[in-house]
Amino acid sequence: MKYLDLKQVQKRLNTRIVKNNILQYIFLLATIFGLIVLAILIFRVFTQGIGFINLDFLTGRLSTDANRAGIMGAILGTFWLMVVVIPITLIIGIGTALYLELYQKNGRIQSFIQTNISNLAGVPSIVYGILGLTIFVRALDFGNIVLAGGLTLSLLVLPIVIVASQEAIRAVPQHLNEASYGMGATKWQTIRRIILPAALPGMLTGSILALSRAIGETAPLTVIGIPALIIPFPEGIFDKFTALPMQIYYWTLDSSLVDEYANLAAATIIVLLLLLFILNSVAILIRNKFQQRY
Amino acid sequence: MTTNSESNQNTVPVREMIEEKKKSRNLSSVTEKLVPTILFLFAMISILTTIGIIWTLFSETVEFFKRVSMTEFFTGTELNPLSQNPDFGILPLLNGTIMSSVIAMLVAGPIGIMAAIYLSEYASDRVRRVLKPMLEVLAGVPTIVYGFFAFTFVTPIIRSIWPEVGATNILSPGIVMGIMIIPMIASLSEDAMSSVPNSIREGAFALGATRLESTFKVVIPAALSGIIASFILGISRAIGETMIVTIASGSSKNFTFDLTQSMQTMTAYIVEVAGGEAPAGSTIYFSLYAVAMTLFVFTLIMNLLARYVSRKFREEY
Amino acid sequence: MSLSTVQESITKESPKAAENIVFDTRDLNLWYGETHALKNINLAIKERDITAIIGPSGCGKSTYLKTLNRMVEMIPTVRTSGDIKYNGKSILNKGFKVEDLRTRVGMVFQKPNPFPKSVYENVAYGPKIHGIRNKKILDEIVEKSLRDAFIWEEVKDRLKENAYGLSGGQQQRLCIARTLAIEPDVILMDEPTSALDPISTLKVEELVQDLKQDYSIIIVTHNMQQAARISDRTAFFLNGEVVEFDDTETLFSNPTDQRTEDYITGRFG
Amino acid sequence: MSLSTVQESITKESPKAAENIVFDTRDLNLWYGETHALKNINLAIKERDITAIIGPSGCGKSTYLKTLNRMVEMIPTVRTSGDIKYNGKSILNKGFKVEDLRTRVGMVFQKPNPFPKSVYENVAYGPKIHGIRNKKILDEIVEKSLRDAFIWEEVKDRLKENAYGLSGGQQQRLCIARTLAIEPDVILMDEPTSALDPISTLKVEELVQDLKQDYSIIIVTHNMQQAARISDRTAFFLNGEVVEFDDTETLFSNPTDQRTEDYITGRFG
Amino acid sequence: GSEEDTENESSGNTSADNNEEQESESSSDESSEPENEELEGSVVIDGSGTVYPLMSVLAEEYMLNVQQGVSVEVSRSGTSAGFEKFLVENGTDFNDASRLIKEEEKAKAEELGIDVKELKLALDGLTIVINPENTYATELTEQQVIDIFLGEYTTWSDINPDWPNEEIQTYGPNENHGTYEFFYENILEEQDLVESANLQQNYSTLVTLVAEDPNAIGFFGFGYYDNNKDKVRAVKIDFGEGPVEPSLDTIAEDGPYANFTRPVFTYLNTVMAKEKPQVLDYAIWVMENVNDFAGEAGFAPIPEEEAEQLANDLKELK
Ligand SMILES: Nc1ncnc2c1ncn2[C@@H]1O[C@H](COP(=O)(O)OP(=O)(O)OP(=O)(O)O)[C@@H](O)[C@H]1O
Ligand SMILES: Nc1ncnc2c1ncn2[C@@H]1O[C@H](COP(=O)(O)OP(=O)(O)OP(=O)(O)O)[C@@H](O)[C@H]1O
Ligand SMILES: [Mg+2]
Ligand SMILES: [Mg+2]
Repeated sequence: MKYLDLKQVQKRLNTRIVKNNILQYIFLLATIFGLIVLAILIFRVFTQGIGFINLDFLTGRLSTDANRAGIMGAILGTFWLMVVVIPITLIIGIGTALYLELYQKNGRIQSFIQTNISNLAGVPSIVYGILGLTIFVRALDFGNIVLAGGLTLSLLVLPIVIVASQEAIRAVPQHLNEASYGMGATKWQTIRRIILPAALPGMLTGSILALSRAIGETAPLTVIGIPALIIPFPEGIFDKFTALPMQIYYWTLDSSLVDEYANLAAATIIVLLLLLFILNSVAILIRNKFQQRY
Repeated sequence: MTTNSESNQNTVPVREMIEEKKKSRNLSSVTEKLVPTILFLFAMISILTTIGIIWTLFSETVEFFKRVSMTEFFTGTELNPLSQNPDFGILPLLNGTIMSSVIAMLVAGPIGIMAAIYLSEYASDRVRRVLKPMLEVLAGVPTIVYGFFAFTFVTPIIRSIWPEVGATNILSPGIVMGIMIIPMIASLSEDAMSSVPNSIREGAFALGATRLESTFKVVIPAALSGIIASFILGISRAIGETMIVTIASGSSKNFTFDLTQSMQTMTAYIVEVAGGEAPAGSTIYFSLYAVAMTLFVFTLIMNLLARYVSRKFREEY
Repeated sequence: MSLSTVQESITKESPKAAENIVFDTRDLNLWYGETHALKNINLAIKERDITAIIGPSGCGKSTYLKTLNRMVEMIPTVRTSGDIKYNGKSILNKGFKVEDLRTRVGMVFQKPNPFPKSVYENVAYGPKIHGIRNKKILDEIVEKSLRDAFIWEEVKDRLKENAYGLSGGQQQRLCIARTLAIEPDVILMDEPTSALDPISTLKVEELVQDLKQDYSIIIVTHNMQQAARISDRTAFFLNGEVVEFDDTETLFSNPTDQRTEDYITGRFG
Repeated sequence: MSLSTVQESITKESPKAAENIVFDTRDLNLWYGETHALKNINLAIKERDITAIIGPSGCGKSTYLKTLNRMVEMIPTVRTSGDIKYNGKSILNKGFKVEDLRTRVGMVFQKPNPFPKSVYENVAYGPKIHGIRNKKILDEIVEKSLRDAFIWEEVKDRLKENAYGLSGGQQQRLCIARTLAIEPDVILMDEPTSALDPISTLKVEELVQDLKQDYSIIIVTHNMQQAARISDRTAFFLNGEVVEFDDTETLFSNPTDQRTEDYITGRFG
Repeated sequence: GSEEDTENESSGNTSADNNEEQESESSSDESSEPENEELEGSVVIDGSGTVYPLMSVLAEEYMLNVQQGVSVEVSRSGTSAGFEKFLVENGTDFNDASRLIKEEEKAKAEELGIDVKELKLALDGLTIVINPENTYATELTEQQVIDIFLGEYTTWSDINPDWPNEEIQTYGPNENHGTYEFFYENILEEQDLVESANLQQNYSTLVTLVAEDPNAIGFFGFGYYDNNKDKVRAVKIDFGEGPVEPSLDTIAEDGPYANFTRPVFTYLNTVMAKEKPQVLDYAIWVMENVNDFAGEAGFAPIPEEEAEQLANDLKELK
């Protein structure tokens, strides 16, 4: 009994293959679309700002005079923010993911925390700004120092890190865990030696996206209140500060007062993008080195 | 440790060594008990965050509703917080938020998923390793940059094609927001699709399936929960996006479905009020919290809905 | 892959390179990056025969099988040289439609790999992509295929359940059913019974012998008894080479190569 | 799991419930959610014996084996009743340390499941987690275990390579080596040779018989010849029940139950 | 060019050796020379975004050339938000304001025991701007401006039949800005703006909108016009004595543009000033020098005597 008519199949096959080939190019175009926009954006920013990047600009202090202004203070501010954000989000994020995926057996509690996290991931950054202002700046009386900003940004990106880490843990095949438990390994040993190494690349992907976001985030910092003019460099996480995106924000806003500020903003964007690029490259190198299909 | 002669099978008395070590393994049993507790505390931080947000927003929102009735707030189509006879209807803001998010997702959804398909199913390893990080750069561009990009580049282009579009409008920031969200959807969907085991793809190819067929009929269904999760994050990002809309859509509080018009989103309203001259204790100051609370509840409801959907489609392999 | 770019297509009516030869392999070499996994393979596989491939672990049996439907291309580091003709057409051509080849040449894998879908959808997948939409016909195909794979009785009440709930053996038989559903010309089987119990194994063996009437079957197996029981011809692989290829009876009773004899008598390794 | 909460621990010196009985299973029942997978199992497995478990696909062999080292608990829907005593101690107690149990009771799985680590690290994993850090001792253990699993020659030059580069058969023998590295009392094997070629299979069978001197071995197999060849006692499972459990010779030559006879003569199913 | 160069050099030199030279340059030397003390610590300023350009220039000059050890931080949360941070325990030292302190705010200060000193800094002229393509409406009377923004005219030809029959589009900063408040309260005398008025939060947006719309007419502070003369055109206003163009000269306290002119302030927490010498020193320095910097930031200076008086008041706090 033949159900498949070979001639029909043959005929259809050509359309199927053509469809596949055409869509392949559409998919490629879709991928490239984003890159084209990015190229235009970067081109505009570069042509506007590249002429203003020089050593004085990079290492100089902030100034209201466009000819003198430098962004070392903002670079250091961003640096100290990351010193707070990176360890906190990685430790708490991966910890929470491990707890939810591997320790919490009670489905109700698990699903409660999970719902809570995915909801937090959707809470707009400006709301975190209000939270940070109320809790860190005012209630704990930190003032608008790096620590307050860093903690606020940490809370903001934590859900992203948690969700990505969970996905990565889930992608580790169950039979690897079985093999480890079968050797008499304890839960923590299995996590540390099998699950974490296998899941780390996926965790890094999520963390990269999260940190990129934290570095470029403006809205919560505006709510926390970053001085528009602060000249001394921050020397630690307890100092007041400005950060690169804040500087871009202020300069773009004030470009209607001083035209050159728009160029300074463009130059600062270049620096910020470069910073993100370096950070991403390092992390992606790590990720590619370990990525594995089972 | 003494090594026995060749003839003896047990050159290393592993079993004895393990017994030996076990006695000193009380430490590790402490670890085993301590770890869950520590991890539990970590997990509690996200709960505390939510409590913190609700507590912060709620107390001020209550104050607001003492002055403005819920009915007016939720059904009013007029928002003139500073005029002599202020109106506090949130509908214009809700409308602006929904419009911009829908436009953004119409851009980011299809393009993001297509990019994910390309990267996961069609691109060679080499190409993927180059393209994916490049795409991720898009997500790292500060939103303030996108805002001025929308206002000074995209809007003029749109206006040259479609002259009715205003200098400030919801269409342009919506599109740019979509572009910003593409990498988030592409990257996370690609991760979900990549973790579908290769053996399953092989099964499809062995039946004569084209890549397209194996992708749409096997890989995507298998990765659906991850893909939906990426959409949720994308939508949340669109709803919460502040700077782009603030700059490119202006601050008119229009209640309309006309894409060509300026509209204000909830987030932009918060920025406007928070950075403005509203004295603490005034109704408009409290309205900031009421809008923030609405925004919060809005994302809560949407996430619960999306979670329900994603769980329904979850596949095990 | 070093492939010529001539666009070709196979139809059943095309003239055959050699009478009755379905797969003609000439000087095939294959490398995984640096590893030379197949060395100068020359094999002519007859139509409507059951050809068994035996050999020790790692000798390249799976690799050869996967070359026949070009699944081996999925691994990016693979390079080949030489030629394989399917019904007289070179299949290693770049322009050759692999989808067409794979529709004609079905495959059952070593590890069961059902789709994360329902039992029914697993079997209906092939017919569906080939354009069969009619629900009634699909139902018929699914039932027939599952019956042929001797799994119908076990799953007929759980057709809508996810295939991952089945035991290993059940999963493997489902995968066989899935392949049967597209009614290929040739069926490649990579140790299809290694996860099956003897009863199911016997049934599958019976089935394979049944199918021989309409299909050419190439089966990789570790079980020499199985090879002896069911196959017409047997190839013995060693370190990526074909040591001996002959009628099964001759090969097992009267091997010409010393290594073959050593292997089948278990003296080898 | 319905488990009592008495805290217990096993030491080798503890008095045995019955002389020579290493695993004593009493009225064991097991459910996967609604599926009743094991029904009233009663089995007493002797020390330093090779016990084979045979039966058709889906009859619960793997499930039973995984209950013996409580791996079955990994599936959340599992419930059990009844009792299993290992060296006289009830292992289904909640307070019982599963890690201890699993150190004593090693397991080789149906599908090869090496870690995505180097060959060396795969074998050294067990000793390392149990606290052995000395590089020289680890080297010795790794070499010995790989030799015992008859894979040393094939991998000795690629100890640092990822185990996923090995063929299926090589992977499985690596998994056996990994288990041998912690020198357990009992080794559970779930069709350990189903992915191996006959040569390797024979070697593993020899190895199993060798190991019998020091270890108790429980082996699930589809290959009745194998069960007959190597085991001392054989249990025949059917639909989650033990139909017959006897000396291998008796069971194969003179089965008391009709179903057993039908099965081993291939008349059954 | 050369001026900048010298400035750059002096900004690069922060060592103590340079102190004498800088002090002789700085105009505050008379007051601070006798003590010649090196101050340190921080001065925290928040408040109006309108005042920010002026205050930030002053702060930077002070940090660079007067007291290198002092860090003056200037924020711009807005007048009211700034008062919130000002009127608390351990609040900010100064609050910039584009309006006078309100009664409630005064009451709050008293309650907290904060003695607030009002310092008038400069004058801002509200500028009416149109699109550069608009060559007809370059002169308007005060009443016409009011009527346009109240919606009495819908088209340009309603004002003058010779002008095009095109709809007038009105623009301005939104209710959040002190500029709006001034326009609404002092010029429109609390009558509502026309419904169709396009009110923006962001000045860049506002400037662009006016620059792109040929039928636009808008209002904002002189500083924003001053920097965008190539994009928008200022309307000369006739207050009854002929059209007046807004400029740093006309926006004087009693100048011809006075009707559209408002003062901007900063408020000093005198409790802080007494506790922290750097705060008081900065306050005095600001009042002694503010008129030198007002023009640079787009403001007109206040009368010299008034500034001196305020500086002297401050010195008495010592
Ligand atoms: N993806 C791969 N990358 C590199 N080498 C590979 C890959 N797959 C297989 N090999 C190597 O190629 C050789 C042949 O492998 P193949 O899987 O064909 O053996 P096999 O005969 O099927 O073995 P088994 O009976 O164990 O399945 C082996 O040495 C193996 O290590
Ligand atoms: N995780 C699970 N969830 C639900 N049912 C399961 C699960 N695992 C196994 N089963 C069911 O339990 C029964 C026994 O399965 P088990 O894997 O023990 O069989 P087996 O004898 O090992 O079969 P095979 O020889 O095919 O491996 C089967 O009917 C199977 O469908
Ligand atoms: Mg193989
Ligand atoms: Mg099994």
